[in-house]
Amino acid sequence: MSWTPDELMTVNAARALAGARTCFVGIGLPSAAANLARRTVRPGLVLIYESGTLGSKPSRLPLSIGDGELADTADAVVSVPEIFNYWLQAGRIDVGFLGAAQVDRYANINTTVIDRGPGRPEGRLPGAGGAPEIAAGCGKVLMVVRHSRRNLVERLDFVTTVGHGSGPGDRARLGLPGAGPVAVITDLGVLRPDPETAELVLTELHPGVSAEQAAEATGWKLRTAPDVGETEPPTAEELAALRELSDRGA
Amino acid sequence: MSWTPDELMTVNAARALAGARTCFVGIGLPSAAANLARRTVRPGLVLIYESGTLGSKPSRLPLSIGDGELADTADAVVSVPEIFNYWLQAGRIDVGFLGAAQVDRYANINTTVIDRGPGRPEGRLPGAGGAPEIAAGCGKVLMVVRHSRRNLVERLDFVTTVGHGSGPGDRARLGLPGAGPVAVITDLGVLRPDPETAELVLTELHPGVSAEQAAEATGWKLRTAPDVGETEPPTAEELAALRELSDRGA
Amino acid sequence: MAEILSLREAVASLVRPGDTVAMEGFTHLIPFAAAHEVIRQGVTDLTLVRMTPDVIYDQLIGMGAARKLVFSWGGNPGVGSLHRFRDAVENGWPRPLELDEHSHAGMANRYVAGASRLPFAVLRGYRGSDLATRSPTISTVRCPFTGEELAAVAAVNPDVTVIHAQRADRDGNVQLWGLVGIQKEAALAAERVLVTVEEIVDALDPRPGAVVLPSWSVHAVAVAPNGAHPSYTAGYTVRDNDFYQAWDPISRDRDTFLAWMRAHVLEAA
Amino acid sequence: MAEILSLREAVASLVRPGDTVAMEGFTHLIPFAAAHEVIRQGVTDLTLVRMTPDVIYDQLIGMGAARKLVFSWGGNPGVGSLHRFRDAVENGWPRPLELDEHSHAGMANRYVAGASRLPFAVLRGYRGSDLATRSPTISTVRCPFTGEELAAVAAVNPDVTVIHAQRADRDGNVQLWGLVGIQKEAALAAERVLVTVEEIVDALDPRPGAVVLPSWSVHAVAVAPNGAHPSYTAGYTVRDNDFYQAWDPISRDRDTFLAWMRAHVLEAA
Repeated sequence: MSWTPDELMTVNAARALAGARTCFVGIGLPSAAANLARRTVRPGLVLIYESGTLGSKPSRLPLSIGDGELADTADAVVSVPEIFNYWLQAGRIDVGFLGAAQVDRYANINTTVIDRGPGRPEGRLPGAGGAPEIAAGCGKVLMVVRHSRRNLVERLDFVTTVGHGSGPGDRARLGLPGAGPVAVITDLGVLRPDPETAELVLTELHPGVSAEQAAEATGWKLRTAPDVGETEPPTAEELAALRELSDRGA
Repeated sequence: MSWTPDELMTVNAARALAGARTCFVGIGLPSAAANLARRTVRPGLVLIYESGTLGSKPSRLPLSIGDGELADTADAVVSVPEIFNYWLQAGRIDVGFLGAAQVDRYANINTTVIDRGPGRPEGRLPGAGGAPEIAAGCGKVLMVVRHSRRNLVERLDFVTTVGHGSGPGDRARLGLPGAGPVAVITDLGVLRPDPETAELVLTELHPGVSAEQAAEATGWKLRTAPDVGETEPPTAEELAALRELSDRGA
Repeated sequence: MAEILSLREAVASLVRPGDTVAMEGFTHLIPFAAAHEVIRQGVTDLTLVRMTPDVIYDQLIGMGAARKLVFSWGGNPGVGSLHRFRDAVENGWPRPLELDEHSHAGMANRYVAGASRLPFAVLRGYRGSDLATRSPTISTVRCPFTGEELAAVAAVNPDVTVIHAQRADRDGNVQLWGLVGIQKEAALAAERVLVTVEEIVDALDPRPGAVVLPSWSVHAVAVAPNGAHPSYTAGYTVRDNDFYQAWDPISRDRDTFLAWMRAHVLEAA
Repeated sequence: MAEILSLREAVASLVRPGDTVAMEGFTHLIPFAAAHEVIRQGVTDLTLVRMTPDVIYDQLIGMGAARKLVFSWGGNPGVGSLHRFRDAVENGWPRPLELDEHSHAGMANRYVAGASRLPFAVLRGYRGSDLATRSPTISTVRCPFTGEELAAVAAVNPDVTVIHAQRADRDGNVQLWGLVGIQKEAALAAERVLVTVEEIVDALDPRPGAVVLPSWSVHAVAVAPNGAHPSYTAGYTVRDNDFYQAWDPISRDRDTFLAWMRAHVLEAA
């Protein structure tokens, strides 16, 4: 069965949730991955959306974080302040799953403004949403981003959300309780923070993708881990589940 | 129809709610008065209990502030933090209705400890409950207290709840937004703060009660307002409503 | 006590030029009908407050009703950019738009402080983020017990909050359910509260997950059937995801946008 | 994930000597059965936390299980004094009882801070009250935006919170309704959570006003039918007001109290 790089990215992102109990889900690619995980590697995964749902079990991919089915299928619906204060901030969520516009080598995120150069107005992005506190408060953070020099940049124009700051020890200094980003899952492979330097390095490549291709699509000089793995292609079951989800999507 | 001083106290307390829209109700005498008001002078009165009920309409007097009927008949049931933060603290309640163990001439309240004299342990009262913030945050405060030197004292052993502090201007200095106590309704009559001094003075007497009797039953040198009124005896309707309420009580 | 008014009367009596206005609803229950009435009445110079500006504020901003936006995420959910919002911020069209920008956690707590009539709220937030450097409503406070430094955000207290709900009774008590979002806090934080509802009923029978706003905490109730469209009202309507997708090409171009607003908002109702 | 255990197992595995324990329920849903099991297991040196100590803590205090009480109103609601509480405070019988005393608003916000894992909460409270002079968990904080000084209270984070609820499903998801009081905050503020329920059911069909605590926020669920008696469980039992009245004479005298506890608690179950 043939598959696209985007499909393998989503399948691979779902696999990263195999050990998780609870996941705070950003909309878009993270939501697709988290819903796929519930159909494949982690049927009991508890999905938490910032619109206030605990334990959503949608039968199709929601377009927004506030689709009715997220509430209708939830174990509990709470207010927005409660979801952020009692559940996220209190450190009850295992994994935060985020998308991003710009990511740097320490997995910091910019979703606020783009510097378009002298004399031109800043380009406007949507803003922070839940990301700064999701990245701060969850046990760990997964990110899913399409691999390009536009998305993976040498220098952020604005730090909306802190990943590993300027390197090792920065999260502790800032008082960020969670472990921070542990993987950036792309359509070419996976980047993970080097255990020593906290810099994102290439640790996994999709079948048929070379380290050079990944480096070429990265805005900083991407280092390669000593042992780069090859992503398992999607199984027939994974692919069928993903396509069924997407077909039912809005 | 004959009636007791306690009955007239409660009837008179209910009458004091004639102009109120919303009332934060303490348990005991205040609850009896507020429920009576709903049956006589103020059918639309919104009763708010600290257990989290907005708009309770009990058919009988509750024994506690958490009886099931308070919730079953309410317009809304909210959490205890919400009732204190969003409703009381936010200044949405017209009248706070309190009982008290010890009250001084500035309508400050002690419900914490009694000094029993040298060598003897402090006597223990129940504590503050909701009173400090009810007295601070409601538009105005009514109190209902049995008239005795034990209850109306020269000096409080402990200030649990501020009425008018040590006199005029004290509430503003302390940053207490409401007007504070406007009447202390007893089984002999009514004390109200003097507009100039904020000291509680005798403004109303039950039929057949003399100012001397009231003064005798007061722990400080009770002053009498220039024009002391006589409390209207309970009407047949008021008395019938009160007795029906009480008979149905626990 | 809430007065039951027509939407036109309600907007005319509660929403004034220069007001700070919050129209809330987290994807669900977004008060589009009321926003369109604000546009029709030509109310301007508004400071608009909303966690997720969404298409509703894209329309208000594009029509020049706003001078400032207080928000935490300004996109078309699941679709892409809000083009009118971007055009205002990037190019000042049709007028410049001042921003006060937060995270969701920060905005949610600003409403909580507002509803509680506290001047600020405390949270673990913004640590290391550049957001704190751009907003005068983000600061820090030190715990008097542990010495820990935490984020503080200023309360938000709109002049008017507008929300949509499923229904109200004849006394003006309001009931809403489903994703209740930040509706209660936004309403209780405001000086004046306008609620549009799908219908007026004789009695609000209890519903799972329902929030009730007593009549005495609301100023006006107006019937606006399907008043959240293209957002939705659980139990009454479903989200018009096609409209959200369709908004992208409509809103990309200034003239297309203006023509659409003329046909569907200004000349409607 | 919550384990479904017998009440004996649940108390044995979650409540330890010296723990800070909150047993909450604002008149409604007070976990008496669990408290009796704590007494039977002889757990001592507890710091007991509860807004309204009520008869449940009168019993624990009278049996010598507590060394400290954190509270805001200690009476027998609608009846009078808690005699065992008074005897412990006034006469040190059966052992001295240290107090940390608040107002309801203060205690409620201490739980909110605890549930939010913040070190403190801010409120307009205690102004002019002597309470602030007696408690190390009351202080002040200054608003960084307006300069206003407000009260601050320290978070309360019990080692264990025990609550009673209507029911749970077989996965340990808990559902409660009626006066929900401070139950959710008390549970979420704790390290460990024990919930007694009237029954275990196959599915928690939605109920008006219901709070659901997901299984993964609870540590043990134990079935205890009528487990709130003499308090009540809306939809299952009614408050035994006669018992509250009867408690007054039982608890006035040390020997009468001990005999009652022996007959009805120690030798029961």
